[in-house]
Amino acid sequence: MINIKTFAQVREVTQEAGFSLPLEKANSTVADVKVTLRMRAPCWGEALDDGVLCAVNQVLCDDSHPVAEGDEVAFFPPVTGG
Amino acid sequence: MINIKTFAQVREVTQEAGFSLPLEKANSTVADVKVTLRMRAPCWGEALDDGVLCAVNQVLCDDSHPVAEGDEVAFFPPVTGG
Amino acid sequence: MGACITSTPLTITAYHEALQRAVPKAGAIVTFTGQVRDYNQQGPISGIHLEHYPGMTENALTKLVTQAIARFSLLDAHVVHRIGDINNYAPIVWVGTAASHRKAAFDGACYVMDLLKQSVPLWKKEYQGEQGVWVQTKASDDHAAMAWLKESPKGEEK
Amino acid sequence: MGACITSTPLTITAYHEALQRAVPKAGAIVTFTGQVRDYNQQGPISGIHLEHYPGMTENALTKLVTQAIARFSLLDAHVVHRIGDINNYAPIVWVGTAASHRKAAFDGACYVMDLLKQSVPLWKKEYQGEQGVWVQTKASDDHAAMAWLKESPKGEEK
Repeated sequence: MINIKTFAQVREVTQEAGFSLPLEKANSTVADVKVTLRMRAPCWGEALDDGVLCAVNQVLCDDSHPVAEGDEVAFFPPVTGG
Repeated sequence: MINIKTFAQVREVTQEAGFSLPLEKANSTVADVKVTLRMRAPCWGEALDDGVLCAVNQVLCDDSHPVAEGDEVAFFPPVTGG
Repeated sequence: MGACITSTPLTITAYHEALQRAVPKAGAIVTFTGQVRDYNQQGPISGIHLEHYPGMTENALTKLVTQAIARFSLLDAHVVHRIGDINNYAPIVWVGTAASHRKAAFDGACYVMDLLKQSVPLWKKEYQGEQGVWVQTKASDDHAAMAWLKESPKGEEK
Repeated sequence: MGACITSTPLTITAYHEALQRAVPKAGAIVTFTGQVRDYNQQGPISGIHLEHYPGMTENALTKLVTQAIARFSLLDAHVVHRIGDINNYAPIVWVGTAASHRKAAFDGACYVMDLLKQSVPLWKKEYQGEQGVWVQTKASDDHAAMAWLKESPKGEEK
């Protein structure tokens, strides 16, 4: 299992702030997790549109980044703090 | 009469912080005042060496600036505050 | 060095004094306080809400301050960021830098604020009455700016 | 707007709070505090003495702050400069700027400090024990920097 987290618009669009997700195969990547999430519900397709960022274990990652059992995988829009 | 003021090194070299000086002629300039001061004592020659600044009535001036009866004429080194 | 997130009002004076106590021999101290403005490009607003990513936000702020200290040879640097509901005119963020000379202190504080705006996981919603609207940014700009966050916070600093 | 000379210790916190009270709606507040370092290029020092030109110093500071406000569209700017004998590590100068956005507040504070160092009639003597030595500057640089002071403080601002 991996831990999915969402923030800001991604959280509001999916209405899921955090949940566990089984890893479907060995050597998964962020791209694979996105495929799984898009199939979860139509709102996930909207939420994962261009511009959404991903952090694996709180480090910002590209789609090619590996995702392993127990990882925290977060999706959120570009930041607007300060 | 005009009022001469000195600050920092100029004050220490001349040992004169402030005094009145008669204006020797009409249409005097800062340069004329300097000539008078250089004749006042040898230390004034040293004090008015290159780099000394002059303010007439608290506004920084060149040697060509006019000096009139009652003016405050100050001589001081480049500033080093802050 | 300090980086901290709080949901309670910022106590600017206390932060300033703490920085001064931490590095009493500093020649230059610069502080920045960012406060909620009562307007945006669409008109007046009535306050904001700031969401953060617990853990990652603190890590990003810590990394940012550590990098600023190394890059500008600062004697010290602190950052405190408020989250949650924040009223107009209230402080949102405070940055303090200490250095031997003023240019480093100014540059360090500017750097922290520039990168913070672009790369710390905080999201701002602006309220007009009950209606909250997420502040948007250009994803393209932001992707580039966030690149530095891709280095592990525990990894080697460049 | 405020520009002030004092021979007593600076009260940084009070100045900061006064600026905030003066412009509570500012989006950005930047402060700079300059403190006496315990060394110069020749070695350790034991304190400084700052001489000023009563009247002209206040006028120059006022003009500087007024120019900074106009140039960077600041909401407000304050400067306080200490004179007389000052111990190592004590604050010498405090500058505070308030603006709608952070760049103006930072730029305004930098500008005030840059010009202050070059163009306000203050002279610093550094002490090594009983021995006081005037700080020197290159006259050529300084003449150029002081040029702006040649405009009358009561004249038109450019």
